[in-house]
Order: sequence, then C-alpha cells, then structure tokens
Amino acid sequence: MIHTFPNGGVHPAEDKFAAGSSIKALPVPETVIIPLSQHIGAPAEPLVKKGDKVKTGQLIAKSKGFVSANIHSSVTGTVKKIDNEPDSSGYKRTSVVIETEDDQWEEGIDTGTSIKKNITAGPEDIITRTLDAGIVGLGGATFPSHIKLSVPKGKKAEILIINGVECEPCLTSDHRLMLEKGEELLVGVSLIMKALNVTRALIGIENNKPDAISHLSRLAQDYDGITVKTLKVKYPQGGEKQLIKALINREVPSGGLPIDVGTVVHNVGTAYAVYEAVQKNKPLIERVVTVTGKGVERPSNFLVRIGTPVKTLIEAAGGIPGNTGKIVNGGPMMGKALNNIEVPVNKGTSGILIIPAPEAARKPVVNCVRCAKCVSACPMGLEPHLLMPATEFKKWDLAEEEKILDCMECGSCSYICPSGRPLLDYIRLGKSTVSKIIRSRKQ
Amino acid sequence: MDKLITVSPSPHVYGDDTVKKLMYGVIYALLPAFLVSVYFFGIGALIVTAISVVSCVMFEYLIQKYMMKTEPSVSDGSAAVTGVLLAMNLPTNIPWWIIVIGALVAIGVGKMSFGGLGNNPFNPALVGRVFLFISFPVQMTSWPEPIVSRLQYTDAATGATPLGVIKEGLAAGVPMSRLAEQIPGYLDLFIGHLHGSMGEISALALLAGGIYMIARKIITWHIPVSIFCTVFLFTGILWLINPYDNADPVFHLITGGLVLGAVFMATDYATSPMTPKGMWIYGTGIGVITVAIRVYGAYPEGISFAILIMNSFVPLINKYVKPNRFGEEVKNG
Amino acid sequence: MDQAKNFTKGFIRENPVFILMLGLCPALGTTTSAFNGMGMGFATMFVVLMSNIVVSLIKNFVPNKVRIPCYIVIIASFVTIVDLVMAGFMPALHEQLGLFIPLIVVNCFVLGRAEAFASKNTLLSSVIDGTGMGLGFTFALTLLGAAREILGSNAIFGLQFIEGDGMLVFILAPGAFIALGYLIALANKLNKQ
Amino acid sequence: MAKRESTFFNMVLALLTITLVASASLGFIYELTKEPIEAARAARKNEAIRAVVPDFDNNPTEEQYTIEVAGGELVFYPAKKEGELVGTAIETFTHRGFSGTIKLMVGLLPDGTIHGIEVLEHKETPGLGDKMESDKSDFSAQFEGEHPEDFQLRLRQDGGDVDGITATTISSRAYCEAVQRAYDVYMDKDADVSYELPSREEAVEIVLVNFANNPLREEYQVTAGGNQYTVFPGRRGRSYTGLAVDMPSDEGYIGPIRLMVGFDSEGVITGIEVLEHEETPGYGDLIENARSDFYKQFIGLNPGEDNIRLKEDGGIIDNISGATITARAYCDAVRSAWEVFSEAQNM
Repeated sequence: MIHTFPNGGVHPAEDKFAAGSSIKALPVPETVIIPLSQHIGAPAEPLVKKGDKVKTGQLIAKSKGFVSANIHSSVTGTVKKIDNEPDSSGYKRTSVVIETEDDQWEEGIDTGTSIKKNITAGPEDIITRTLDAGIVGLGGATFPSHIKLSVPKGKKAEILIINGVECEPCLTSDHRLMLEKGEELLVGVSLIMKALNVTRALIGIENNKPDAISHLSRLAQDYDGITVKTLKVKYPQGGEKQLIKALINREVPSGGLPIDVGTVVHNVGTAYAVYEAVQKNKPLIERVVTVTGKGVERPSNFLVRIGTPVKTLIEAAGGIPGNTGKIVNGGPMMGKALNNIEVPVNKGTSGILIIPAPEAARKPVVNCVRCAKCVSACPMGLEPHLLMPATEFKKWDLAEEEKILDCMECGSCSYICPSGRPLLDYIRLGKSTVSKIIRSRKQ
Repeated sequence: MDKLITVSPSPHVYGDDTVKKLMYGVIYALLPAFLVSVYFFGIGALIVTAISVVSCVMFEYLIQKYMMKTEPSVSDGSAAVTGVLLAMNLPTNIPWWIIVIGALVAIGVGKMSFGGLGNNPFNPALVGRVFLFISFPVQMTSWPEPIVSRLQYTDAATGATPLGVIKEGLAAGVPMSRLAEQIPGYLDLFIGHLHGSMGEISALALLAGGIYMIARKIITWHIPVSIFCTVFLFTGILWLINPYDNADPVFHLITGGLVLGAVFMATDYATSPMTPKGMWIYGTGIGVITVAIRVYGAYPEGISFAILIMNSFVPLINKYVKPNRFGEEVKNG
Repeated sequence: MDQAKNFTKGFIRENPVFILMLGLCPALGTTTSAFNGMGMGFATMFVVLMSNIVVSLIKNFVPNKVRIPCYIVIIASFVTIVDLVMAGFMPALHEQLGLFIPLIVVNCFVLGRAEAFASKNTLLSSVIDGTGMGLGFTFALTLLGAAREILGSNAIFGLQFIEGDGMLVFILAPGAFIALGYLIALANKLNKQ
Repeated sequence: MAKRESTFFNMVLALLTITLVASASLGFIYELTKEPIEAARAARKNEAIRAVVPDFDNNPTEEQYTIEVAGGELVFYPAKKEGELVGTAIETFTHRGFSGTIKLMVGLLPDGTIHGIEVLEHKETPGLGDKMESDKSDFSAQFEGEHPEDFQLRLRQDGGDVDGITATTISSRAYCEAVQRAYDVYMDKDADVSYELPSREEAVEIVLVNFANNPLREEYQVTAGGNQYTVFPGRRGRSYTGLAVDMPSDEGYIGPIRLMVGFDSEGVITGIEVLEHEETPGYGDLIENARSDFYKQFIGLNPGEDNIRLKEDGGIIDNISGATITARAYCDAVRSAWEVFSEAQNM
C-alpha cells in the first residue's frame, strides 16, 4: 500500500539529477569556517582561541543551555581567528576559522569502514553520545537531536518514524545515504529506538526512490520492529506533521509536537549520525550535500566537512554554469537563496541548488482570481489567499484567527498560485508579527 | 562575482499555471460545444460568438484604459472567456446590438464596477445574460431551428426549447406522456439536436469540455458533481411521486443550460467558494434553486438565476466554511 | 443665508434623492417614465412647499413636544388634498402614481424639510427652501424617469424615438436600482469637482 | 412671538387647532373634488364601454347588472340605441394572469360576436404581458368580429385559433379564459347563468333510460368494499331495466367529486351526471356534462369489459386537457360505481 497525507500538497518537477551519482568524499579544504550557531537555539560557546592547534573531531565549542549543540572541528589545523563571518543565512555570525594543515583525527574515534552492528550502549549512553557529538536534525531544521531522544515526563513514545522522504525536488543526499549506508542507518535507527524505548520504527520513503525502498526493506528484515513504508510522491511529505499523518494517520494538534501523538520523527541523516556517534565515537563533522541544478556539469553528492565553503562544492561539481540566476542553500521549495558563495556548509546544508536565470525570476503579479488553488494546496488546511491580505492590510486579529501561526512555510501556495502572488512572503511577515503580538500579550 | 544573482525568499520554483493559461484552458474546453453549435446553427453561432468576444474584450480595454486608468489586461483572456460564455448563453439569431449591450453590462456592470478580475461577486457573463433576458425577453426566448437555419442569422425559423415545451404543456394540463412526443429523443438531446441557446445544446460536448478542465486541474469536480447530484435527486423524487406531471431526472440533466451552467458558469473562480465543503453547499444550493424554478417558477429554466443567487451567498460560505485545518480536530486512528 | 444658494442647493449639492438619499421609495416606484417622475415630483413639491409655509408660520405657536405630530397632521392634510385634486382633475396620472401619493406622508424628505428647515427659519427662507428642494426632487425624479424611459421604452415624455421595445429591465424594479445607482455615482462625481 | 412652552394646555390647544383647521379644509376640498372624481370614474368606464360596443345612446352604467360566478362576478353593461340592444359590455376577469388578476371589458353583439376588448386592469410584465392592451399591440384586434363558436378561444399551441403574444403564453392564455368566461355567461344568461349542477333527483332521471317506475321511491343501500352506497333501480313493469348509483369519489384535484352513474341491466353505462365537485373552473369543471363532451365517451361502455381508465394510464378514455387528476378521479368513480352495480346484482 502506498501512503500519503490526505489534504493539500503539490507535485513540482522532481529533477533528481544527482540520484545516480554515488557519494564522493570531498578533499579536506584549505580553510574551514565553522559557525558556532548551526542549530536552533543558543550558539555554542567557543573553547578555543586564536592560534590554538585543533585536531579533526576535537570539541571546539560547547553547547550552552538545553537547546543548543556542541561544535567540533572538522579538520586538523590552526585556529586563524574567531570572528563574525557571513553564513548561509546572509548574516554575520561568530565562527571559528581554521587553516588546515593535516587530517589527524582525535583519539578514540573509529575511522575504519567496518560496520559495527553490535549495540552495547544503554539508552542513557546513547543520549549522552548524541549530545556530545553535537548531532542536530539533518533534514534541514537543525533542531538538537538529543532533546528529541529524551521523551518528556508524562509523554510516551510508541513509534519512531524515520524520514527518508526527501520530498524537496532536486535533492538526493538522503537517497544516496540510504542506498550506500543502509546497514549503518538501520543500526542508527535501532539505537534511537533503544534510547526512546520503542519497539516499532517506520521508515517512510517516497516511491520515486524504488531502489532505496527495496534495498532498505531487504536489510530491515534483520532488524526487529523496523519496517519500510512506501509513500506517494508529494511535497511537503517530509514535513513532520504530514509524514506522521501519512504513515500512522495521526494529526499532531495545532501548536503541538509529534510526541503529543506518541511519536518521534528523525531524519535518515540523523540516524546515520547517531550510528557514527555511538558506535564509532565520531562527532558530527561531515555530512552529505547534493550539488545539483539544471546546467550543472556533474550533479553530485559529496561527503563534505562542515565549514567547507560552498564555492568549493560548486567547483567540484563543474563550476558555476554561465546562465546562473540563483544559488540556493537547500531545496527549491524551502531552501534559502545565497548572496555569497564563500559561506560555509553547515550541519543543515542538505544541498546546493543552482537555478538558471530564466527560472530564477518570479512570475508577474496579477490580481487574485480566487481560484482556490492555494487553499487546496495548503497541507495545513489554511487559506493563504486570506492570510496574505490580512498581513497586507495589517489585520492581525484576522490573521491570528485564521491560524497564520500553523503555517509551516512549505511554499506550496506560492508555488501553485497562477497569479504569481507572493503569498508566502506576506505570510512569513504576518507570522512573525502575530507571534510578536502574542508574546507581548502574555507579558 | 562578475554578475548579479537573484536573492529571494523561497519557494524558488513555480508551477506552470498562469491566469492566462487557465483562461485559455477554459476557452479550449468550450471548443467542442462551440463546434457542435456551429454544426447545428451555422453562421449564427459564428456571428454571435465573434460579436460577443470582440465587444467584451473591447469594453474591458476601454474601461481599463480610460475609466479606471490602469494598464489594460485584456491579454489575460478573462474578457474573452466572458465573451465566449455570454455568447454560449444567447440564441444564435439574436440581433448584434443586443449582444453589444449584453457585453457592456457583463464587463461594465458585472465585472469592472467591482474592480475587475477576481473582485466581481457575480459571474459577469451571467449578469449580462440575465440583464438581456429581462430586457429583451422576446429575442432571448426565440431559439432558431437547428440544422435548417444554418444559413440564416436573425431571420431564422424559431421554436421552443424542450424545457419550454414541458413547462408550457404541464401548465396547460397536458400529461408528460403526451408531451414526450413533442420533444426530441434523449440521444438527440444529449448530442445537441434541439432548440436552445448557442452553447447549452450539447450536453455531450460540454461534459467533454468539463472533463478536460478537471483533468487539467482548471476546475475541481465538486461543483458540477454536486449540482448534477442535487438536480438528479430532487427531480427524481418529484418524478417518483408523480410521473404524470413531472419530467424524469435524466431529461432535467441533459436539457436546458444545466450542463453549461454547472460546468462553466458555476465554477467561475471569483464567484464560487474556496473550499470543497463550501463547493458542496454552493452546488447543492444551485441544484435546488434550479429545480425549484424549473418546476414551480415562472420560467422554464432557472440555472442562471440559481447561480447568481448562490453567488451572493459565496462570501458568507467562505466566511463560515473553512478548510479542514490540520490538527484542529484530532482524529487519531 | 444667501437666498440664491438656498434655492439652488436642492439640484445637485443637496439633492434629496442623489445626495441626501431621501424619498427613495417613490423615486424608485414611480419613475417608469419621465412624465410620471415629474408628476410625482410636483406633487411632492407642492406638499413640501405648503407644509414648509404652514410650519414656518406656526413654528412659535406649536410647543416643542408636540411638533412632530403637528407637522405630520399638516403634511398628511396636504397629501390628501393632492390626492383628491389629482383624482378629480388628473385621473390618468393619478392612476399611474396611485399608491405612491398617500406615501408622500411618510417621505422623510418632506418631514425633514419641515423639521430641519421650516421650523427654524423665516417664511421667505422656507418658501425658497421648499421650492428649491421640491424642484430638486422633481428634477431628480424626472431625470431618473427620463433615463428609465429612454432606455426602457425608447421614448422620452411619451414620444417614441425608436420603433420597438427598449430594454425592459429599466421599466422593471431592478432597472430602477441600476439607473438610480449610476445617477448617484454621477451626482457624486459632479459634486466632487 | 416667542416659542410657547410645552405646557399641557398649550399642547392640547396646538393639536386641537391644527387638527380642526386640517379637517375643515379637507372637508372643503373633498366636497370640491367629489363630483369631478365621480365623473372621472364614470368617464373612464364609459370610455371602455364605448370602445368595445357599437354606438349607443343610453347610459349603460345605469342599466348595469351583475352575475356571480365562481371566483368573482361579471358586470354587464347593456348598450342600447333607440331602445334596442346593440351590444353588451361585460366586465370580466381571470385569476390566471402571470401576476394575478386581469380585468377585461369584453363587448359582445347580441348574437355573441366579439365586437371589441379593452383591458381594464392588470399587473402583467411591462413590455410582455401588457401587450394585451389594445394600444400596445394588435393582440386584441384578432378577436374583433369573431364569434367564439367558430373561433376557438384558445391559443394555437393549445389547439385554438388565437395567436398568443410572443413569450407571453401565460398572460395570453389567461386573456382567452376571461373572454371565454364573459362569452359563456353571456350566452347562458337566459338559461341558467350559474351552471347549476343537476339535483340528485334530476340526475337519476337523466342517467337512467327506459324506466316506468319512480326510481327515487325505491332507493336502497348497497354495501361494496366496506362502504354504503345509495342506488336507484329503474324498472319497466316487473322487469329490471337499470340502476343509478350515487357515487362519491374522494380524490379529485381539489376536493371530492360526486357522480350519478346509470347502468342498464347488463352493466352498460347509460348516463353520467356530476352532482358535486370543487374542481378548477375552466379545467377540472369540464367534467360537467354542460361544459364538455367528456362524459359522452363513457356512454355505451361496460366497465366490466372495457378498461375505464385514461389512455395514459393504459385505458381507453381521452383525458381532459389540463385536468388529468380530475379526469382520473372521474374514471375511478365510474369503475367504483360499476363495482356497486355488480354488488347490487348479486344481492
């Protein structure tokens, strides 16, 4: 049976050019820029200073507070400076700049390629290792993973859901990971199951990746409680709430978390990272990044050290094509356009997408014809055609009443609008204003 | 960097649909009905459509340019769609100046008074049609003889629509069974060999257009299906209660402007509800009012009035009928 | 107040129908032709003028608390007089306007002039106001009637200028609303300039 | 003069003075306009009368008389010249207009030929229904000089001779009905204007044939299907010649229909009379023998052998146009009467 979520969603052209290219490790760059804020929450606190020698995998910044994550050096070398450097958001953030000298790994890290299936760590160990290794959600949200591994008091996790959907068009990093690191991934899933104390895990994969589905299904036979589920191709199925609805038909209440319906969702990349952290004692210092786009010479999936400049990746894929109009960090639907390709790859970078100039421009904006396509495309059951004017004319009460805060910013409305209206742009503005108003009301 | 790149918020890709494409899609969907009409009514169909489209586009251009003083947007095709739909709702022997007046009312009163495309509460083509219907009842209710009047325009021989025959007959007390002899067979009715307005005659061609539009996702199926179901059920009940004085539901479905109205007029974007639930309410309302007018009202056909009446409820429906909010009603199964 | 201005205000600036939007019921109901509109207008004008005169004369005699009943009695009397005289001497017009003549009593416009103007102003001003506003009302109704007659019957004051029927809708109630709506828009545009 | 205070006295005084002056002046105006109003009314009516009948020299309004019919009354204005009747103007009506009642003035010559028709009152749609007015279209002209005996007062599409007004079937049809009503009542005025239905006694004598007794004296009750019915046997000498059945049916279009059905000794229908009904004038009331030949098709049929049902119900009886339900009830009553007849035979 093929699952999907019932309401809303769109189906943009998939354009998975890099699906056939296997993961290649990129050489260690000459310089890495490691931002101290690569996750949701408080930036980590630097432990090194200018001139310090660091090894690969060495902790260079400590997580500050509960919602935060450790940062490790991804290379061996000398700290050149700790300064504000532009990152992929376009803002300057405190980063550790390291000049590479060698590639010497920190003691105790297993850099071998053998697969360690045997799980010895207990639930507490797993959570601690995850925390220590600085693992965050690798699907793009970069929420510190150890928090999602510890079930809050009074709640109970029943099912673990592993997100192998990769619903963003063009991106293929998760796809390749599932094909090439299937066994490690499943061990990682088992580890998370153990940490959460659940007996069932579902891996959801969209059916445009039949090879991954069959590969993982075959491997999963050896693992108790892990099942691979096929999903219909539909964006934004990778959204936590949509994925839960699609796989187990539960609706996370408005403003709630997956744990409210007895489930926890982790990305396949995160599961792999947990495997490496727990079984190999390896912190999160590299990730798979897809470099793709129409006109890119060699669409590829690279295993990249965190902090590598985006420019290096693009050059490895054949350089910037002549007609480039836009370079996006992430997928075409939710990624962020970059204004600078010197910025580093961070933990949340799942892909670099190069869009040709003709497609980079937006459609001309004309009158709303009230075609209701945005209403039927919204996976959250909202009415973008109403939320946009509510923001435009500053009717914040109406916007709040119409649940503007439920918007997950998937962009389906802007994608589908035949009048080319910037629905999501306004809704984002409306969301931030409404949440400010709500916060001020609470005070 | 030697050249500029675009930096804009997500999403970075867009669907293929544009207003223009959707509008031309509607026009393509109307082609089969138009061709059937040309086959049955000949030059009348061509003249009426040409005058209607040209005057609608012209009035929209003139009003936008000289009265609203905005950049004319006639190229989006919405005025042309109004023009074709208005023509579809007229008999093919109607004098040219009546069409021009209808186009002026449709575009001027029905659309531009409210601010143009997307802001009009009523379907412009229907506003024009109903205006003409009340203003020129004689010209609007004499329909040319199909096939034989192919080469005539305003001088064509005329006759009554099947719905008109039934309405008149039943009012005079003639039983259904005898009236059935006066109307074409169901196959003829379905193909379009009958008296009627230009675009409403062929249920077959209109349904083909409707299926094309649903397949191309120009419209959704909810409104036409809900109208058809309601009309079928309502007339079916009446027919079962008293088959002597009521036409059967199939007859009601394939005659008059029902298919044209349900597929092309009621589904007009700006004047129909935004949510599937709302569309059901709207379609059901149209169905009920249509049958009520047909069976109990003064006119043999009521779909135009029904659509306009339900158009006026659309803002209310949109206000109170909301889509299924994700996570609002927690149904965990 | 400048009496000339007092007289002309009723035409556009303070036109009872187009600007003040008073007396819309007869304005919509009776204006199927220019002649009917004019007849109704003059009937109303007579009532406004006469009641303005009387109210202005007795304004000090009538105590405040009973002024509205008194005004209504005065207006009703004049309306009845108009009704009877019209039935006797203009039966054809009376037939057409029929129901709407007695309704002049409840025309807010008439009571409005008595209450808002005549009860506070001199006899001369009240006469000028009554005549001016009455003519404005007549002008509005005649204009509306003419517009509907031209569009609806291809005629003006009963003179057919094109053979055949016009746009029927303008003779019917919906046409009255459409025509009135566009005339109000026009009056507002003129007022703005 | 300063504004007076709102004291009780002042208020009463003001109101009293004003109402007195008002009523006095109104009384005066009323007296003044009384005659012109009367004259205008009479002139209007006379004008209408003059328009529909030939030249006259009497005052028809003085000689007017009224005849009550179902749904209203008809007013007759006889027009005379030198003492001789030259025509009659009839104020007739119909309730079947598109927007309610239409009043017409129909002028008939003494032989019933239509001389002219004027519309007195109507609320039909301007531009459509109002074309019935003589100055708006030639519709009314087609009636002039026609005698309703050869000129069927029905629209062509309904099988008559009248060309309806385009797109205005309902008004045209109503117009014809009103004219027909005037004609019917006028032609019948010497006989019995109100179409009284036969009494039970009369009906028995009409529906039975070939009898020498007084069937009314010999009435008795028959039970059929659980109900009691009154029957009247016809006899010649000792031999039984027929039976009249007083047959109520409870399912007309509007209310019950009561028939008197006569059979001969074999069960063949010898006559039918309608005793009571409340059916629609102009439609359902065509079952009355005086109004249509509907009953004639039953004579000579034997409900035991012939299928006394409407053709659309699979039988052999022709329907009454516009009155299917009434006609169906009539057939049902006739069949039930036959059931009573056979019960009586078996007794």
